[in-house]
Amino acid sequence: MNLMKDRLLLIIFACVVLAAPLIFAPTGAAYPDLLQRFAIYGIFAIGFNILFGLTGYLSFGHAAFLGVGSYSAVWMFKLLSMNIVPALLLSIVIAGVFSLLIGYISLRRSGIYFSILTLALAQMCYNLAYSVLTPLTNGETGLQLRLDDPRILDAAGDAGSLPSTNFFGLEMKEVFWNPTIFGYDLQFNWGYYVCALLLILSFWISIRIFRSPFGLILRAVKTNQTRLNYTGINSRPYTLAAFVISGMFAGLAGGLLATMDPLAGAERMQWTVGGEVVLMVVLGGMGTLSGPVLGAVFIKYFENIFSKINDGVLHGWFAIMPEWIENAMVLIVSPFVGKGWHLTLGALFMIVVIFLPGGLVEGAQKIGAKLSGANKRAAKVGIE
Amino acid sequence: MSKLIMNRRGLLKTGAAVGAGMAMPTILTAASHAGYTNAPTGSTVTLGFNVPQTGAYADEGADELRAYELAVKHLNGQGDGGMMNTFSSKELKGNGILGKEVAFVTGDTQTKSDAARASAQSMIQKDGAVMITGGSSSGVAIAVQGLCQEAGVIFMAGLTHSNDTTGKDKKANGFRHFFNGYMSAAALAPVLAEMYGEDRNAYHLTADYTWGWTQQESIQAATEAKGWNTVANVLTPLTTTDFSSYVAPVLNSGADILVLNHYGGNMINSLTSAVQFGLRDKMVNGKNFEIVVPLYSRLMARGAGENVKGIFGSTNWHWSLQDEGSKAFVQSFGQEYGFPPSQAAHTVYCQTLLYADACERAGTHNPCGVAEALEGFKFSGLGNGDVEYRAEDHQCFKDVLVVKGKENPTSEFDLLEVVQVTPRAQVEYPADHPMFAGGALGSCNAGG
Amino acid sequence: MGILEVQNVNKRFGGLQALNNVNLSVTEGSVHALIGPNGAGKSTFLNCLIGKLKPDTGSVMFDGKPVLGKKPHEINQLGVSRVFQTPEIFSDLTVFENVMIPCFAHRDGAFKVNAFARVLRDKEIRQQAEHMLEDMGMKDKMNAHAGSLSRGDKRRLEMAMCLVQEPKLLLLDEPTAGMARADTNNTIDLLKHIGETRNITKVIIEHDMHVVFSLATTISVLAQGTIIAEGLPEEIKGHPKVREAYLGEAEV
Amino acid sequence: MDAILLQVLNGIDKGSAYALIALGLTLIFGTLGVVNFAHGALFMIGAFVAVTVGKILDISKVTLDPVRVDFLGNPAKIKTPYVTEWFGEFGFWMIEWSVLVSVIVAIPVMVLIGIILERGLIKHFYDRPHADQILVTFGLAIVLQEVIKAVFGANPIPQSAPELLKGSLDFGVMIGMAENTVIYPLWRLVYFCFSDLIIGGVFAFLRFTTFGMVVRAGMADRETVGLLGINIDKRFTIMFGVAAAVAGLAGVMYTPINPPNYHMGMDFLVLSFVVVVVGGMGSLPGAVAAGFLLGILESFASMPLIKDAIAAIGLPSIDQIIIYLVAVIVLLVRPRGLMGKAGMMED
Repeated sequence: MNLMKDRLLLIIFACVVLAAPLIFAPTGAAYPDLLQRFAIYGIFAIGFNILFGLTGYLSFGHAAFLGVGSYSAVWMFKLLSMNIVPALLLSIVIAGVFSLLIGYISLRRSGIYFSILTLALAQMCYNLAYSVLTPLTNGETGLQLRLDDPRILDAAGDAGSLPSTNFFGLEMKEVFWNPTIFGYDLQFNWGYYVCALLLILSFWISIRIFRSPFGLILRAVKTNQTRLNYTGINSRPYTLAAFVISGMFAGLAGGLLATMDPLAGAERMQWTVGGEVVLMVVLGGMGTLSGPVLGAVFIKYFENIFSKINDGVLHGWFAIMPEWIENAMVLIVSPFVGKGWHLTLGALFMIVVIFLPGGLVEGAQKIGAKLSGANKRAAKVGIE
Repeated sequence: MSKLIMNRRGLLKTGAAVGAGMAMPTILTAASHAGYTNAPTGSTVTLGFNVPQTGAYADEGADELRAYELAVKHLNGQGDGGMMNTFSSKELKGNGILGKEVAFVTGDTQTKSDAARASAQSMIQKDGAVMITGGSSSGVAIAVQGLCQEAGVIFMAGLTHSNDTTGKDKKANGFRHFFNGYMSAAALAPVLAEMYGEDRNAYHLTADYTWGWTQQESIQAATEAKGWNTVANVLTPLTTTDFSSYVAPVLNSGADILVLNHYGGNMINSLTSAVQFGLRDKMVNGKNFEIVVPLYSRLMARGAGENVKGIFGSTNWHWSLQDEGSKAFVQSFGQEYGFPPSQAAHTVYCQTLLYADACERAGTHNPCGVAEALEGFKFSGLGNGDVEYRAEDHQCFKDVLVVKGKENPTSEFDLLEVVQVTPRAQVEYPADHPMFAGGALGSCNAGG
Repeated sequence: MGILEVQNVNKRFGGLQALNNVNLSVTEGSVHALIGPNGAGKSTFLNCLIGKLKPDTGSVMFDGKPVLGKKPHEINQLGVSRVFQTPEIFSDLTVFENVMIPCFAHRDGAFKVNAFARVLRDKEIRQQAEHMLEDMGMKDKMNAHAGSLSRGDKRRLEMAMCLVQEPKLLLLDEPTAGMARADTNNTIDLLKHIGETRNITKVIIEHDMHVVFSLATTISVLAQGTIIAEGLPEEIKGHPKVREAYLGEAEV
Repeated sequence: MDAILLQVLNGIDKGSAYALIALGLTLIFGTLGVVNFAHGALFMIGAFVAVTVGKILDISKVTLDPVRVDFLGNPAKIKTPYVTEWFGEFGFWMIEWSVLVSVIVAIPVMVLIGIILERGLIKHFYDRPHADQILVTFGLAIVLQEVIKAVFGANPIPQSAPELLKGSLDFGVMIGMAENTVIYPLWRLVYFCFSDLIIGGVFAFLRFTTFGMVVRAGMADRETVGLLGINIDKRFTIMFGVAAAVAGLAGVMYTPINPPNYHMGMDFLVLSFVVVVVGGMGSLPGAVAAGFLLGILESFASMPLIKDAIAAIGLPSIDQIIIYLVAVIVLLVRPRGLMGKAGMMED
C-alpha cells in the first residue's frame, strides 16, 4: 500500500540531501559548515521525533546526550585516532548508556513531570560539565584537541598543527570538488557527505520504525496509555526503548558535530539547546517523517544566515527604492533580522503552534492540496 | 578528483601546514596561487566581525560593532580618521588595506563556543573573510582562536581576560590586545595595598569556571605578595542570580575585604548583593570593610548602578584618558554615535587598525606574513602608552588602568575614574610564567 | 472451582471500608453480573481485579494463578480483557490499527522490540484484525480515524479490541452507561452475538437492570462493600435483602 | 549557630521569591489547567514596568550648563525631571519611592496584560494537549523577552530602593549576639514581608470572598460549577489577570535586589517549575511550602562549611545542582509532590 510511497519518499529525500550543495546555493546556505549542521541537526531532530513525535513524551533534556556524544568523540580523537569511526561508535554507545540511565529515572513519571525531570537532569549535567567536571570537559572553553594528545593509533603527524578528522584517510574538511554551476561556486566536501549518508540512513531507520509494530505501539502510547496497558502491553520498556533510541541519535549527532569541528562545549548541554530541538520538531511537524529535518534546516538557517543580516545588508536589499522608503524599510525590518533573529523565530514558532499544529509539513500539504486540488487525504498519507 | 590531487600537491610544494583542506572554493583557484585561505581577489577585502548580538553580552557586542564600523570607515578614508592620525605607524593611508576597500560581515556568537565557531566558520567558508575578530568572553575567544588556527586566518580576539587565551591555549594565528587576569592583579595589588593597608584579610567569591579560576589565582598571588591574607575562596555557580547566600557569611568570617571574581551579570548581581548587605558600612578588625572587583567594564558598572561608587578595579581603557590617541578616538566615536566608547569598542577598534597596519607593513594579507608583522611590533598612539605585541605568546603589553567607581558621576557614562595608570613594566611577566604554562603557539597556518 | 476466585477481599480508604470480606466465584462460561446501588464498591472491586488497586487483604485467583499485585498488562496477558465505562480506544489511530495492537500484544507478549518489521507485511496479524472487524460489522470503517466514530461504534471497536485477544475472561464496566435505549439494545445484541460465537466468561458490572436480566446467568449483589446476595436472575429479583438495599433507588 | 541562623534567614527570603512566583504559576494551572511557560516572562515584565516607571519619572527638562562641558567639549546638559518641576517636593518623593509608584502602576497594567493574554491566546489552548500549551507559552516567553531586549537592551538596568530602606539590619544585636554576626539587608526583609502579604492576600481572597469560593469550586469541578449557571470562564480570566499581577508584583519588588535584565524571566522559569512540581502541581499551599523549602536548602548548600564537607568526601559542590537534585528525588519518591493530589497532570 504505502510501501511504494515510503520508498518514493526515501528516494526523493536522498536525492535532495545528496544534491543539497547545489539546491541550497541560491539561498546562501551552501557552504560546508552550514550544510553539515543541517544534516547533523536533522539527525538529532529525527531521533527526537521518535520519542516526542511518536510517544508524545516531551523531553527538554536531549541536549545532554548531544553534549555527551560530542565529549566522547573528542576524547576518542584525543586518545585513540582521528578516524571518525571509533569516535562515532563511542558517541552512540555512551549517549545510549546515559539515556538509559536518565530515561530509566525520568520515565517513571509522565506528562509535565517527565518534562521537568528531564529538564532538571539535563541542567545538572550542564552545570557539572561547565565547572566541576572541567578535567573531563575543559569547562567554559570546551574540550579541544591539543598538539600533545597521545592518539595512540595515529602515526605522528606534522608537529606544528593539529591533525584533521578523517574517514579512513578522507579528510572531513577536504573540499573534493568545487565546480561553478549556474553561476554559483559550489563546494562539495567529504564531511558533508559523511553526514548526508548518515542522515539518509537515519531517515530510513525512522521510516522503518514508523511502519513497524514497535512504532505503532509508540503511537498508541501517545494516544491512550491506559488502554495500552489493559491491552497487555507494558508501555514503560517501549517508551524507554524510544528514549534510548532518540538518545543514541542525539549522541550520533553530537559525535558528528565533533567530527566536523573537534570542539565540544558545555553549552551544547544547556536546556535551551534541548528546547531548540523541540522547536525544530514542532516547527517542521511532529510525528511526520520529513518534518523534523525541515524544522532543523529552518532553524539552523535562521541562526546562521538570518543573524548575519545587518543594516548594511538591508540597505543593499532596498537600495533600488527611493531613499526615504529604503530607510523606512530598513527601520521596519531590522528589528526582526540580524540581532533580532530570536524574536522572529519565537514569533514564527508561536504562529506554527497556534495555527499549524502539524507544523510546516502540514502547511505545505494544505497549500499543496489547495493548489493541485488533489485529494487532501492522499497527500497526507504520502508524507506521513 | 584530479583537482583534489592537485590541491594536495600544491600544499606539499609550498610546505604549508598539513590539514588545510578547508579551502575556500569561491576563491579556491586564487587561493591556490596565493597559498593562503581566502586571499582577496577582487577590489575588496572582507573582515569578519563576530560579536555577541543575543544573550547577556549583547550590549557589549553592539558597542563592539559600532567601533568596527567606525574603524572600517576610517580605513576606507571616510570620517575624521580617528586614531589613524595618532597611531605611531603611518602605513595606513585611508585607501583600505593594501589598496583594497575594506568590506565586512557580521555574525552572532551568542556567547557560546559552538555558535561562535559556527558563525566564524560561515564567515570563512561563505563570505571569504580573511580575518576574524570580536567576542566577549574567554571561552568563545579560545574556541574561535582554535578554529582560525586550523582554517588559516588571523584571529584578533575581542574581550577576553582569561590568562589561558595567551597562556595554555595560545595559538600562532591569534593575537590579544586586551589585558588579562595576571595583569589586572599586578596593577591592582599595589594600589590596594596602598589604599587599604598591607594587613588585610580577603574573602574571595569566584565564578566557578576557567576565567574565574585564573582571575582568582592571579589576584590571590598578587595580594598575598603584598602581605594580604586570604581567608576563603568560595566558588559560585555560573548560573547563580541571587548571591545573597554567598555574601551573607562574609562579614562573620573575619575578613575585611571582599574580592568579587565575577564578570557580567554575575558581577552586577554579586556586587549589588554585597552592597545591600551593608558590608561597606561595617568596621571589621578595626578597619573599614572594602569590596574589590578586579575586572571592570563601564557597561557593567552601569548595570550595577550606584553600587560601584568607591569600588576599586582594573580596566583596559577608559574614555576619560587624556592622551592624544584616546582623545581622538573618543571624539570620533562620540561624533558618530553621541556617547563615549566602551573599553570593548576601544579594543576592537585598535585591533582592526593594527591588523590593517600589519598587512600594509607585510605587504600581504597572508596570515603568516601578517602574524610576522604583528609579532614583536612596538607602537604608540592608540591609548595605553607604548605598546608591544610580544612574539612569544601574542599577548599585548601596555599600561593598565586602575579605576574606582566615581562618587559623583556627571553623566550616565561618567561612572569610573582613573586612579592610576599602571606602567607596562609593572604588569609584565615572563612568557614562561607558571600561570601561563602548558601550551604552545605552534606554527602559523596560512591554510590553502 | 471457578475461573475467577475472589476470597475475603478487604479494601479501606481512610475511614471508609470500601470492600468488606468480599467472596466471589465465577464459573467458566457464565455471564456473571455484579449489581449494587451507587457507592456499593463495584468500581473498587473491579479495580482490584485488574490490578489498578491493591486490596488490603484477601486473594484473587484467576485460572488458578494469583493476580493480586500484578500490573494491568500482566493480568491482561493471563487472559483478562476489560471494557470501560467510556470506551477507551486509541482515538488518534485508525480503526484497523486499533485492532492490530491487541493482536500484537496477544502474539508477541508485553514487550518486544520489532522495530524493523513492517506492520502491513504481517499477514497473520492483518488477517486476525480484518476477521475481527468483519465479525463486528466494521470492515467498511477500517481506515476511519477511531476518534471520529460514533459512540456506539467506539463501544463496538473496544469490544473488538478485547475479543481479538481471545480472552478467557471479559470484564465489562457498565457497558451501556449513558446510552440511549436504542444503543443499549444494540449493545445487548452485540454481547449476545459474542456469547453465541465465542465461549468467553464475562463479568458485567451494570446499573441498567434491563441489560442485566437480558444477559446474566448469575447475579451477585454488592451493597456497602459486601456481597449480600447471589444466585440466578429470578432468585435475585425477589430477594428481600436486595429490595432493601435498593430502597429509594430505581425499580428492581 | 549564627551561620545557620543567617542561612535560614536567607533561605526564607529567597524562598519567599520562589513561593511568590510558584503561587502565580499554580493559580493559573489550578484554575485554567494551563501549564504556563510564559510565567517567568510575566515576572520579567513586572520588573520592566518598574524600569519604565523609573524612566518616565526621570523624563527631564534639559538646560545647558554655562560652565561645564561634556566629553565632546559641548556644553553639559542639566536635567531637571518634570515631576520635580511640576510637583516640587512630591516629585522628589515620587522619584525616591519609585518602587512604590511602580507597584501601584503595575497592578492594573499586569492584570490587563494577563487578561489580554488569556483572551487572546491561552483561551484557545484549554482543550489542546499540555505539550501544546507548554510550546505556545514557551514561544510567547521568547517573544516577550526579545521585545523587551529590543526596547531596553541586554544590559541590566539598576533600580534603587528608597534611601530609607537601603541599609541593613543587625539581627544579631537585637537578639543579644555579637555585632555583625547576623545582618540582613532591609529591602530583602521588605520583600519577604511583601510576599507574605501577597500570599496571604491571595489565600484570603480565595477563601473568604464569594468570587474566590466559586473559583475554588471551579478548580475542584469545573463542569458542575458551570452547570449551576455560573460563568466560570469569566472568573478564570480574571484569575489569570490576578496571577499575572502576582508575578508582576514579584518582579517589581525584585528590581532593587538584582538589576533587572531581559532574560531574568527564563532564569526563574526553570526554577519556578521545579518549585511547583516539588510542591505538587495545582496545590497552592504546596507551592508556597516548596518555595520556602527549596530556598532554605539552596542557602544551606552554599554555605562554605557544607561545600567544604562535601568536597572532603570527593563530591562536586552541591550548590550547583541542589535544586534539581531535590526535584528529582521528590518526584521519584513522592511523585505527586509534597502536597499535590494524586494523578494530577499525569497525561
